[in-house]
Amino acid sequence: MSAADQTNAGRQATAALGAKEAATPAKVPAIELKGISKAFGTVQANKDIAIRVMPGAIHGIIGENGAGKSTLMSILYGFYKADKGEIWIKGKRTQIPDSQAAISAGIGMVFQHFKLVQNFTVLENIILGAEEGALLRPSLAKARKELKRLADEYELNVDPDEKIEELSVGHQQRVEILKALYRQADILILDEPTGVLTPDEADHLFRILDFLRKEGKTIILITHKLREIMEITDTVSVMRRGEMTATVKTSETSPEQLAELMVGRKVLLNVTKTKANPGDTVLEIEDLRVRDEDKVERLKGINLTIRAGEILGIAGVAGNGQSELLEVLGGFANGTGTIRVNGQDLDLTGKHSDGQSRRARGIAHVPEDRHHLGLILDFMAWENMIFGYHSDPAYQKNPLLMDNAGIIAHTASAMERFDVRPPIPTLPAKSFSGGNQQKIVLAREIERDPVLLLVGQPTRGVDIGAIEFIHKRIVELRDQGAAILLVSVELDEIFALSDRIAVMFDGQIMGERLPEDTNEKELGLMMAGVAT
Amino acid sequence: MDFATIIELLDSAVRLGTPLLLACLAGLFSERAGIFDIGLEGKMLMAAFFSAAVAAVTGSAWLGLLAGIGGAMSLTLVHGLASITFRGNQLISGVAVNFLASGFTVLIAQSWFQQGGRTPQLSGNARFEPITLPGADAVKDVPVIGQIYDNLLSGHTILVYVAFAMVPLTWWVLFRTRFGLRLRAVGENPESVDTAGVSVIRLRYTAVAITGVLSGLAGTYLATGLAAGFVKEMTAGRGYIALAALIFAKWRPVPALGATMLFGLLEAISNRYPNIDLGVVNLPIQFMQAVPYILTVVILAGFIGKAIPPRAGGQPYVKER
Amino acid sequence: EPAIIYDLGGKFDKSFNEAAFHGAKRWADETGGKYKELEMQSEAQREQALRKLAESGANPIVMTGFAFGDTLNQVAPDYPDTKFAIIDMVVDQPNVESVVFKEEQGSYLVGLMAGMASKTGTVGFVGGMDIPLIRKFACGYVQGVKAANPDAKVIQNMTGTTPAAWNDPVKGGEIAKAQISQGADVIYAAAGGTGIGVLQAAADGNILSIGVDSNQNYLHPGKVLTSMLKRVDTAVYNIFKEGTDIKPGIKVMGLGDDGVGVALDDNNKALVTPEMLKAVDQAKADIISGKVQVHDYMSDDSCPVK
Amino acid sequence: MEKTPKWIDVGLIPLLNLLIAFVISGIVVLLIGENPVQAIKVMIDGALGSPYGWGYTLFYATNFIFTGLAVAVAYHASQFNIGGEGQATLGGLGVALVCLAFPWPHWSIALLAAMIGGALFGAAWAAIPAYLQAKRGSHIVITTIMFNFIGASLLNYMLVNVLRPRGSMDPATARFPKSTYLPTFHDMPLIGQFFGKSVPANISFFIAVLACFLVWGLIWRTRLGYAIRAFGRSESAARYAGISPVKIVMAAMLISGALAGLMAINNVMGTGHRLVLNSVEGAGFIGIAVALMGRNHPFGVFLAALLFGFLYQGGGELALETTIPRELITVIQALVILFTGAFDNMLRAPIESFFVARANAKKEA
Ligand SMILES: Nc1ncnc2c1ncn2[C@@H]1O[C@H](COP(=O)(O)OP(=O)(O)OP(=O)(O)O)[C@@H](O)[C@H]1O
Ligand SMILES: Nc1ncnc2c1ncn2[C@@H]1O[C@H](COP(=O)(O)OP(=O)(O)OP(=O)(O)O)[C@@H](O)[C@H]1O
Ligand SMILES: [Mg+2]
Ligand SMILES: [Mg+2]
Repeated sequence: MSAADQTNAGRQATAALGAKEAATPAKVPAIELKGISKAFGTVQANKDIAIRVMPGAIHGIIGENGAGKSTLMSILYGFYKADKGEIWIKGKRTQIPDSQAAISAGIGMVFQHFKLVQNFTVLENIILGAEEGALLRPSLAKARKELKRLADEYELNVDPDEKIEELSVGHQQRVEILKALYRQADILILDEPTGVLTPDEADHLFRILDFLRKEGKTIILITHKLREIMEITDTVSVMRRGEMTATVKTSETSPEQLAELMVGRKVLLNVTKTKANPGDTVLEIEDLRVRDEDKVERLKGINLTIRAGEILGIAGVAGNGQSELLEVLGGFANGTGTIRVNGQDLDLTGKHSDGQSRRARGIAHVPEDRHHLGLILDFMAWENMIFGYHSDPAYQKNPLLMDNAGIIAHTASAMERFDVRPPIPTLPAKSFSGGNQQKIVLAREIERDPVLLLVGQPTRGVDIGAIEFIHKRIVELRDQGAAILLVSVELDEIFALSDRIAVMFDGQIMGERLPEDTNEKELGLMMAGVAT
Repeated sequence: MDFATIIELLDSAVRLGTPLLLACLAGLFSERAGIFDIGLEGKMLMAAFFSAAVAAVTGSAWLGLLAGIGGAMSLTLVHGLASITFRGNQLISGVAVNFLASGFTVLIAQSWFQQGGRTPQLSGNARFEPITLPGADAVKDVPVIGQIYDNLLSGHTILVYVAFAMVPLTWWVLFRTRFGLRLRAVGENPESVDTAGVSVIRLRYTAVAITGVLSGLAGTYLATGLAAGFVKEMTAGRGYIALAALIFAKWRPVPALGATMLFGLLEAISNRYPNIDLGVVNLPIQFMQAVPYILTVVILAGFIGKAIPPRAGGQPYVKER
Repeated sequence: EPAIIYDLGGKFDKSFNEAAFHGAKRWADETGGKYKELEMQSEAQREQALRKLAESGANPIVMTGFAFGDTLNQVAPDYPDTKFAIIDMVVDQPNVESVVFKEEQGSYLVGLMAGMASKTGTVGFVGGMDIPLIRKFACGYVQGVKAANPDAKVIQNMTGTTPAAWNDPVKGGEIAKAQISQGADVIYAAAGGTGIGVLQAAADGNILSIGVDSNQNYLHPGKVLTSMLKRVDTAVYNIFKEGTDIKPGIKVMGLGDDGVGVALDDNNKALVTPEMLKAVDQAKADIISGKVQVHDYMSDDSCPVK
Repeated sequence: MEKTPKWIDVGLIPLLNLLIAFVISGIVVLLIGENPVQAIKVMIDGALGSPYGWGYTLFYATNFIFTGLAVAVAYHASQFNIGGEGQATLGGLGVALVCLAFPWPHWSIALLAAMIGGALFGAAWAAIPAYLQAKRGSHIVITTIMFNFIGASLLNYMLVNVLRPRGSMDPATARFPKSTYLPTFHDMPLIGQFFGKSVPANISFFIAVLACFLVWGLIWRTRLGYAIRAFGRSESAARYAGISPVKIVMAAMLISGALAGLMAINNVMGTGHRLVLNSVEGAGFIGIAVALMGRNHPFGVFLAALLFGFLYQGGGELALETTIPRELITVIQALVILFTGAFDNMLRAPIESFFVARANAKKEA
């Protein structure tokens, strides 16, 4: 009896169970976790977590970045090993030392970062680890048939012979779901599945989830988006800093309550700012186009202007060209078209299209990803404080040597001003928490009085106190007359900060709105590419 | 150049290309599984020594073969421990393996045989003798075909035929079996294998074990087939040429055959014609010797089709930072 | 305490260096004396090795191989109280004895035998590193072959251009195989350790081979026609025996003083016909008497025959 | 985040790894039927027991400082330069060409010119792999390996066909003019009286020490060093900052190649006084071990180079005084690379988790 057969039997058993139990109120939880703890080095990712998930339900898990959601699910799926705790599946204490055990127990997982082999076909990815025998041919034939059935049943169409690298992100996700279904999973975990999807694709996904729920499958859905939680889940658990703060019925809660549970206090998303007082045009972008390494066009003719003393917010689902826009402006991607700053053209290719030249033109950049772009985690705070500006004459002792002592002193005072804790310039960047790391980047970029500030996801993974602080500094800079381009996937943040909002979809600007004249619904449609 | 000379050159190319082919396929299994292996040279050398030593003592080439595989395997274990279990730097481990073999073989050879790091000469059953294919004598005088059959195809040691058989076998295992699918997957994205419920560690150890067997065959052929005994540093860079061939073949088995035979032919030509006068230029022997390396650099530079290694190659599989 | 340094081929190359080792060993066995010995690992170590021995008080110090020439020329003046001897090279220093051999004479004799033993009329020569010294072997050999059979063809190959050419049996074997396929049925290997591969390939290919420096007939009994003896062993033995009394200057060893010769023993008894023996003895006498002049390649860097 | 104390990272762990390497080497010596205690005694005596021994130990150490620095500089830019061997080989060619080109009036002038020659040739040999890595993404480890072999062939050709004096049988250049001979320790004031005439350690040693200081300054005190380190730690962040990957890879590799090439002033110009085949004798590879041991810090490189200088000289004595072949040092060298490099996590992981556990416990308390 193969592993697949076993789970098949298991599936039928639980399906029957689920059907019977639907009538009786005293159900055995599909999943019960008790006292799960997990540390990565000194980071306590999960602390004594308990959770129960009922069969045939969609159970949501929310929490800020780094709250420990993915870690918890990876433990359930046998990808990580818990330091402590018990896992009970369908009322039975179950050891899950590896993913094989999880699969046997009927668990399937779609990871936040897909686990697909890029240069394999869909079919090969599906059968990997679930082959029928030592030879591939029968497995492939069987999988092809099964795939067709699943595709028809769940509207999950993908070409079985296409290579993964040729597929869109949405289709790759379908492959991941198919993988789980092919393995007869009756407990399906989805880790932030909609982060990479357009609202349309997300709707499709939810239809499928609904369908699976009706079939009696259990679904765990991790998301940041309260709207989705309210829309589809039956119950919801909230995590904060590695702990499970609450589990509630969705029908008995509200987004406000969830938000409060998530961050630990009342959320204040309104920034107090005066009306903008725009001056001369600072940034003009005309017909900007960018191709990536695979020659795919990622920006398809962008036109934008920003004036001094104005914040332009770019809304959009991640992956629609916002990153490329920041990269071209920041000088680390090549493009074609025209970009003018204060009337002067920027080079879009060649050796004057780098970060150094941009900084020389008064363009500062708080990048989207502070770990990979904005900071060198192994460098000390003072070394990070001059990152990108290290050739500035102010930091040189003489033509040969840098003025390290001077830089350390400068860093210490900047850390005070930006309330970086602890204010120790010789600590490596990786020893600071996310919010404090972001403040270091911000201090470096803002204190240079830029003509144009590029900001990407300024408060991603940052706690609420720091968010307020960061927002305040951005508005202050605007009031001093800088032009600011803000990219954020958080619509709340876009509404709170922007003086004008542009929506990006598929490498194009779908349209511009004033925040006071629009609402989330309209922007959502534009972000999906269905409205302009 | 007459036909007989061409046959003779090709024959020599087969002999000289065989250790490269075996080592190249050895490297293929390891690197396809995501473990870079610049230690092929060392594994071959170790196998060459142990096969020759045991064959010399026991008088049996087959026992020598076992010992050769064992010798290569011991270094494979070191490399596997370093790159799989301890998640160390695979390149550094490869360098260490090469030095280890280079020193260890001489040290042990001197201690066992007191012949300045050689083994005694092998003769008789202690060597793999050439095999005459059936009917080779009969067709010997048939023009062209007969000559090819008798001179080129027949008359090699068993290990040569094994090496050639390994090419389709490797292809089949890699692309037609479950093991091959998983092996390729673990070299591209180990997480995909792990989350599919398959042990990354076991797969990778299996892959490097196959590398051990094949590089063991390579070294054994060198010492007991091509030569008749071990002398120090007798691999003379062949492990690196095999590595070059692997890149040249873009990690695929059938092109690996082509690449290694090409490099074998280059060696055969430079043995026979130290200086090649092309009229315009006179290619010195040193140039001929450098050609495999130069070709590899050209391939690496991507001027003739780009060589893209397995995506997870060289990186230890680390789940938790 | 005398000392000896072997060249890169190593003490056990079954050939040149091994001959030197046998000389030293014979001296030790006979006198019960002790000596120091050193094997070179790389070109760059020569000077250290030499100085090391000189510093340690060894005297005399023998080195095998022309490659020591330049280094010795530098080092010898620094140790005026130490006596040095070098084989195969002339070093003009007041405390150095240089021993050279008339290899062309011995090679002539084995060439003569090869010419007579060959049935195909084609014989081969595999040299080690391509240097005048080895060409001297080749030239003597060709002269001998032609003396036996003026129509004979001699295929000549050198193994390489660096000292690695002395120690590459695989390559030696491949070259021999190529010569066999070209019709050679006797191959003379003057290539140090590389020659082992040549002799092996010849034995595998069922043809005859000729060894060099040491008596290599025993390597493949019945398959090695003979060996061109170059009495490095005698040279070393003599130097060790004379000790610090060795005479600086050049010492030439040829047929006349048994410095070179051909090896005859049980292993090749069946191969050497009485006619061959006669011809060899005759040629030997003629060379010693001066009736036959064997051309020395190194005298004018050219060979009159091909 | 708590971290393991620095002395553990750069002191204790490397020392423990070294200890393991030596213990295993001792076992190997036992296995071949020799006495390890005797062996280590011979090595210490031969390498450190006399000015003669020191003269050789420091001579070898000089080579290893240069190649160790070469590996370290490249490493800071996250480039694994395994081509030190080839670069040093070509450096030798550069030095030889300079020395032979001109009847230099004084060694000091010749030395300056030879340093330029060696550095230029070494850098040139690193330039192509560096360019291919930077521009075309060709894996630098493989290209530098290939360039080691190509370099060996090139030198072989030059020595056999071009530079060999007429009538000479050696594949070697002619003797350099006497005026290019560098002062050895014997020729120097103050220390000269301790060292014999035959000691090869020469003024290059002091240049190597100077190079340590310069590399330290370069890496931790200059803009270029800052950019190299930034690039080495995070390529993506370096691009964000406008640090050109091409420029950094080229700069780091050229400096690395130049350092490897500079080694030739010691082994070619300082002693030998002519260029022979394989004058590098594996020093390029030992540079890897030296940089690993020295944690890529010039001071660490200096100490590790001394250690390997000791091993080299001691190993040579071993071959002379005992029946243990010189290859023992190759084994020791391999084990050092293995344990300080590839097996580093073997000790580091448990030791670090011990400190993490302690830190967590402290936090709880
Ligand atoms: N493999 C790992 N090694 C070390 N630390 C990790 C690892 N994975 C997660 N962490 C840390 O554990 C904590 C929880 O991370 P986790 O990915 O579970 O958060 P999350 O709630 O899924 O966040 P997000 O919403 O950003 O996905 C974070 O501090 C993170 O840095
Ligand atoms: N992947 C990681 N590797 C190493 N250390 C990490 C990692 N992720 C987080 N840390 C460290 O763990 C600690 C907690 O990190 P985390 O990002 O969860 O902070 P936080 O409490 O959420 O703070 P903030 O709200 O400012 O983001 C910090 O010291 C951080 O530097
Ligand atoms: Mg997550
Ligand atoms: Mg955080």
